[in-house]
Amino acid sequence: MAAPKKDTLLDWYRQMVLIRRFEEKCAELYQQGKIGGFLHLYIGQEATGVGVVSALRDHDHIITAYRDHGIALAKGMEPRRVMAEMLGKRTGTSGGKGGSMHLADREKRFWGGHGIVGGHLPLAAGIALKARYLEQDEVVVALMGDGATNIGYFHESLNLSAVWDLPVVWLIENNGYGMGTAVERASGQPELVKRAIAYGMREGPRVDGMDVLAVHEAVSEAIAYAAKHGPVLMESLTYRFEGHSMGDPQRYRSKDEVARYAEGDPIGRFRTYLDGKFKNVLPELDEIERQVQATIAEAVEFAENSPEPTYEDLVSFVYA
Amino acid sequence: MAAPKKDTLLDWYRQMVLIRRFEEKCAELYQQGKIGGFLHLYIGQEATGVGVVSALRDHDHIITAYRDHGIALAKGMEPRRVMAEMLGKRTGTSGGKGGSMHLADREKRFWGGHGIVGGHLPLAAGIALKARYLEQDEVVVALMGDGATNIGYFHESLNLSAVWDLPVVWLIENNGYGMGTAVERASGQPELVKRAIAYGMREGPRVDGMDVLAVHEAVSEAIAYAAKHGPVLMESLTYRFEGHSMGDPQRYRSKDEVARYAEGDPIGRFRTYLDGKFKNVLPELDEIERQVQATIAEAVEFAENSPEPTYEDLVSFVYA
Amino acid sequence: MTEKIITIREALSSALREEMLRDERVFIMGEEVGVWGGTYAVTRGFLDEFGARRVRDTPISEMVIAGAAVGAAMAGLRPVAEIMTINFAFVAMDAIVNHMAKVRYMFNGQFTVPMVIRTTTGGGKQLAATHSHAPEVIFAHFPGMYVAVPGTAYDAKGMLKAAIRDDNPVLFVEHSTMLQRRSPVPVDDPDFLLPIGKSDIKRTGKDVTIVTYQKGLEWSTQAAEMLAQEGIEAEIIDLRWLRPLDLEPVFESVKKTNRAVIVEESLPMFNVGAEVAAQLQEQVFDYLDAPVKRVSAMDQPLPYAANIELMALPDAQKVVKAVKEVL
Amino acid sequence: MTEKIITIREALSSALREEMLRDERVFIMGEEVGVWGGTYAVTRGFLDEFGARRVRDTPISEMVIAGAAVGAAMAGLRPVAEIMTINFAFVAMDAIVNHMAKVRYMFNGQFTVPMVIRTTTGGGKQLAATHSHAPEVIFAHFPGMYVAVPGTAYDAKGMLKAAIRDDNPVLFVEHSTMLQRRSPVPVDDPDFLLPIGKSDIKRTGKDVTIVTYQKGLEWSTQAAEMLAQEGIEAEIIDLRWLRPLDLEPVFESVKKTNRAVIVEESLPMFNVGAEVAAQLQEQVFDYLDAPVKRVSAMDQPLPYAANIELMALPDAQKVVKAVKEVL
Ligand SMILES: Cc1ncc(C[n+]2csc(CCOP(=O)(O)OP(=O)(O)O)c2C)c(N)n1
Ligand SMILES: Cc1ncc(C[n+]2csc(CCOP(=O)(O)OP(=O)(O)O)c2C)c(N)n1
Ligand SMILES: [Mg+2]
Ligand SMILES: [Mg+2]
Repeated sequence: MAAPKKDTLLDWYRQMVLIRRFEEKCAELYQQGKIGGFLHLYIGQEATGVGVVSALRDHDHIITAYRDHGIALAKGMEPRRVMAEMLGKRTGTSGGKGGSMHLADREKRFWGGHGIVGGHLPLAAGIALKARYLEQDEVVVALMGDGATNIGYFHESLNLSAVWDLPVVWLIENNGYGMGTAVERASGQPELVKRAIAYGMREGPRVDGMDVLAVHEAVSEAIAYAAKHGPVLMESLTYRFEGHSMGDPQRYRSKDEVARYAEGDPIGRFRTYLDGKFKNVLPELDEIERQVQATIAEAVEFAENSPEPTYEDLVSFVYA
Repeated sequence: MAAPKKDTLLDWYRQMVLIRRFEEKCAELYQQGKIGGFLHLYIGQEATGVGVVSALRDHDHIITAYRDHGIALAKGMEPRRVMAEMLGKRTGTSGGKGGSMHLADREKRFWGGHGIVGGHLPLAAGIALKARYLEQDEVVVALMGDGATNIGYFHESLNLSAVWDLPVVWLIENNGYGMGTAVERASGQPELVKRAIAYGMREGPRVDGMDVLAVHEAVSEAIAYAAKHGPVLMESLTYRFEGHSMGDPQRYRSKDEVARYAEGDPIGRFRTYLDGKFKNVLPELDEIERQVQATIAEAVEFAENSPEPTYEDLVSFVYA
Repeated sequence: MTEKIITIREALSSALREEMLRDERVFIMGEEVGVWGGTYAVTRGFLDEFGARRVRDTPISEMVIAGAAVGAAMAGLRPVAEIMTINFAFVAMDAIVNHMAKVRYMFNGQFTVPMVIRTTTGGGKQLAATHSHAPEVIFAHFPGMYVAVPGTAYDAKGMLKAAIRDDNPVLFVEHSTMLQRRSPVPVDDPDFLLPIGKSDIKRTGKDVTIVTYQKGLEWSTQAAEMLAQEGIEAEIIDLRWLRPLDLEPVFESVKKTNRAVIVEESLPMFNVGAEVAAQLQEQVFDYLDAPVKRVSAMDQPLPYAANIELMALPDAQKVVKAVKEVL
Repeated sequence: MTEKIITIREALSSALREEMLRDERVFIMGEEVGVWGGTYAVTRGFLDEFGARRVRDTPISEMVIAGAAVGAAMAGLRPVAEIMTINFAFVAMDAIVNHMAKVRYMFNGQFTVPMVIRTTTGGGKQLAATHSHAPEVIFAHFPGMYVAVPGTAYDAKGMLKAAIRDDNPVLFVEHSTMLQRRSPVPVDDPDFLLPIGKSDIKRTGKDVTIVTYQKGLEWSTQAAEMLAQEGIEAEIIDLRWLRPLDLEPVFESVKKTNRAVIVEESLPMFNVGAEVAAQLQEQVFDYLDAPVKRVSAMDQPLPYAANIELMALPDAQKVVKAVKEVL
């Protein structure tokens, strides 16, 4: 694979920082009671989200679970409208009806944001079926957590994709835990990619999910494969630095463990990589930081000043 | 494994013939409208049923799907009461409430006969959990069809058994089709035992399901393993000679294919084996045939003369 | 318009066929829809006519049958997914009520879900407890989708075609024991459509209103004939859809007859009749001369044995008895 | 008998603990019940106290959580399985309504299924459409099991203990926004049990009967207080169980008040109120001075935004308004 250009790399850096700062702000707003419901942070997993989205070709599709801010922002959804959704405003990306777990952008081929564990996997198969049916060169990347691989939906969806030869990259974001349950306590087969064998499906790599370049490359390859030959199952090994959702007492892991992973912070690592690769890049990166902060400040202001949904919004779009 | 004694072998032969003749009679009674609902014949698969049941130790358990006559009879359920169940009589093994698909005998540790594809697999896990919980040396043998391996229940049940280390032998009776869908058209991985890998579970053999001795031996080993180490997934390669259920037009396979398999009829094969092994055994086998015919005639008479269930039967056992 | 007397099976089959011919995006997926020709032979010949791309056999995987249809519909196709019997729709319950019915609302209209799930319902076939439901009502509880329950060949055809053309998800419920029932159906009109969510007066009468659908229609019609012998004229209203539920004609009818009986195959608690009775007492309270009665199955699972299974189910006699109680 | 004011959470927790101490066969299984201590902290400390054999974390696999509990119960254990929220029970619908509730009947009483599925219900927490159901009614449709819907700490404790000791399967539904509600509960009686299937008069009054449960109890109580200010005395009947459904006290009450309003959090179509209203008009037709009114959520999925989510849900004002309509 040709090494990405500097501009591209800096843009990835920008996306990762955007996700991180955006979510730090969300956590704050949640504490203030301005964001409600469940809030699942992506902090620690940014390299996976940005690596995956950067690997998509124009016509490819992406779908994920409720831990969806990273994908939404990497996909280029406007931070101000995403923030408005977080705050339940009518300017939000789902008009305030979806909230944090249900971000989506039909135009950008980002199919959401879904809260029922595994429930979006059949949808991914269906979207891929559309591409097969119409003989379009499109691939669906379906992200899911490690915990999601134990639900019936996973089995039926992967098997159907194999039998029908659907262009899907099934990508497990393995962050070590489903809520408080470690992978080894939830899955008889802890090396999750091995489950590909159950479907006679290509077993993709277990990529280092804290390395945006590695993720980008591995997913690019998987997409190329899927477009030609059908489904792939791969894994991105990552870690979430925060609790499962806000208010998680985190009794299931030690502070030490979290600290150990924090040393491999994907943003820090990428910064070091860029610093080694490009002369005098740190001021540029700092400038990106500043721009991101401004974007977020603006997003919050926009969201806070946006109107709440109305009764008309409440009752719209139940039916077509 | 010590070779089974002649008496044992002749008893297996008797069971296989009993199942075959019993079902031929059922088909007749179905045509006469005396049996209703769905009737799924086991004809062709007798070596699997008898091989499996003969491998069970006294305290082991067995559970299966709706194609359950073979297991019921091999388990020693009274033919007359099974026949009464087929005819929907109050003397039936489920009082006429269950019918062909829902034979069971709690005392004999045969947990049914279940009609929802895959729905009995969690039950098997739960029964095995009881054994683990009470530290009892009991194994559950859970039979299922090849088609059943594609439903969510399969995935969740096998995975739980692996995570909790439950003493279950998961046994796929692979008869080549789920209704009209050939294994290769339904499963991304046609070598179904390979699915064990998805659960880090012991991959058992693919045994010749038309050979009662081979099935007996393989299941005996699997039970011994499961009792000590936890779950096993294995396959018995077999074939159903009749349609999926009565009235199946069988458009999905050729007469030739059926004829080819019929040459390997498990009863004929076993007869030949016995003939080679024991001098002058054929008259004994013929005598067994006669006894079986008498048993069935008596069973039908009993069933036909049994009373129908009453209103009191209708309303009993909804609650404890 | 020419009409021909055909069976419900033929009506369904021709509706599917016409819509597949009309719109390339319409396709069929489900267990045994292809090679087998459909468990109830509704799609017999379709694989040959339309090929494996548009007539797709699936593994035994109801969750993904329903869920993949949702995805395909969101992406622009118009799937007609088949769940062999409604007993197996419980396995797909989440895909149906939580995804099919919600994905549009939750994302503020970004997605449209033009799909149909066809399934068969009903007891009375000696299939025992797990295979003998008529639980349409629990699906109709949920907004975001429609629930169709046709009871004649005419309705089956016009309603299925309308369901396929509609941009909303429809659970289309066919009664497995009624597929051979015949009635006149227009045959030379490829655009024969019936409106979604309109009930229908199947028989007029002045003495009592019978509200029913599907198998209940059959029992009610037999009952009405028996009652007519005694000079009692029953009006029969066929709901045809449980969602949208169209009770206006029911209210109008009861204003005239002042008495109502609801007949359905479902269980007796929290059923369709409960909703109809509740709305009747709310909307036409002053017109009711007697309490609304409900006829349904007994409150228990169904057994295998034919004689007791029939005891547990409604029939024309039970309808007659209920009518006489309200007179 | 000493009473102490405790929360519903504490009531549930102590009920579970007492029953586990009493009977070795009682154990807990579900997602996050162990190491995490229960998503709603009901089983906090249980893993330490009872060990991993009796407090069993599961994978995210609701089908097998429910189904394995059925098998374990058939085999002689007394599982208390937890499905984190009732929204996830749709995935396990088949295991619940088709296996848990039927396995006894279908095999003519050979098997007994002494188990409880605990789950949490309710909207109003900004969790959006897929996570905001109160669909107990669709489970209560099915015979063969019981459905508990306690609304106070007292009831939660006595009902959960009774459910665990009963030999029938119980779907035990707790309201996730009411876990901090307090009321006096007996504390020194390890055999404090409440009867299965008995509703309870929570407030006496002569002017109108409010029939409700769980969250509706809260709205109704607030409404009753507001109405009392205006001299209107509402009687409140808490159903406590949707199956068995005990309407005798409701009939008695309406004979006195001649007016009824049903209040629930569920969707408005085919809901609990429909059944209650239908039975009321059937059983006490001549006592009703006005149509029975129903208060429920609006007929649509719930949104995330707090302001419009609240619009869609019932509240005390809506109850007051309905009461005034029937007066
Ligand atoms: C069917 C279902 N069961 C349970 C839940 C509750 N739940 C939400 S997230 C979660 C853990 C999922 O873990 P994983 O798939 O590893 O994703 P992660 O949160 O780590 O990104 C659980 C159990 C749910 N939303 N849906
Ligand atoms: C959940 C569910 N889906 C569909 C069916 C209908 N059905 C009954 S048997 C069967 C085929 C099962 O095939 P297999 O598991 O291979 O068993 P076999 O009949 O070959 O013994 C199907 C699809 C069902 N009973 N349950
Ligand atoms: Mg995870
Ligand atoms: Mg098979």
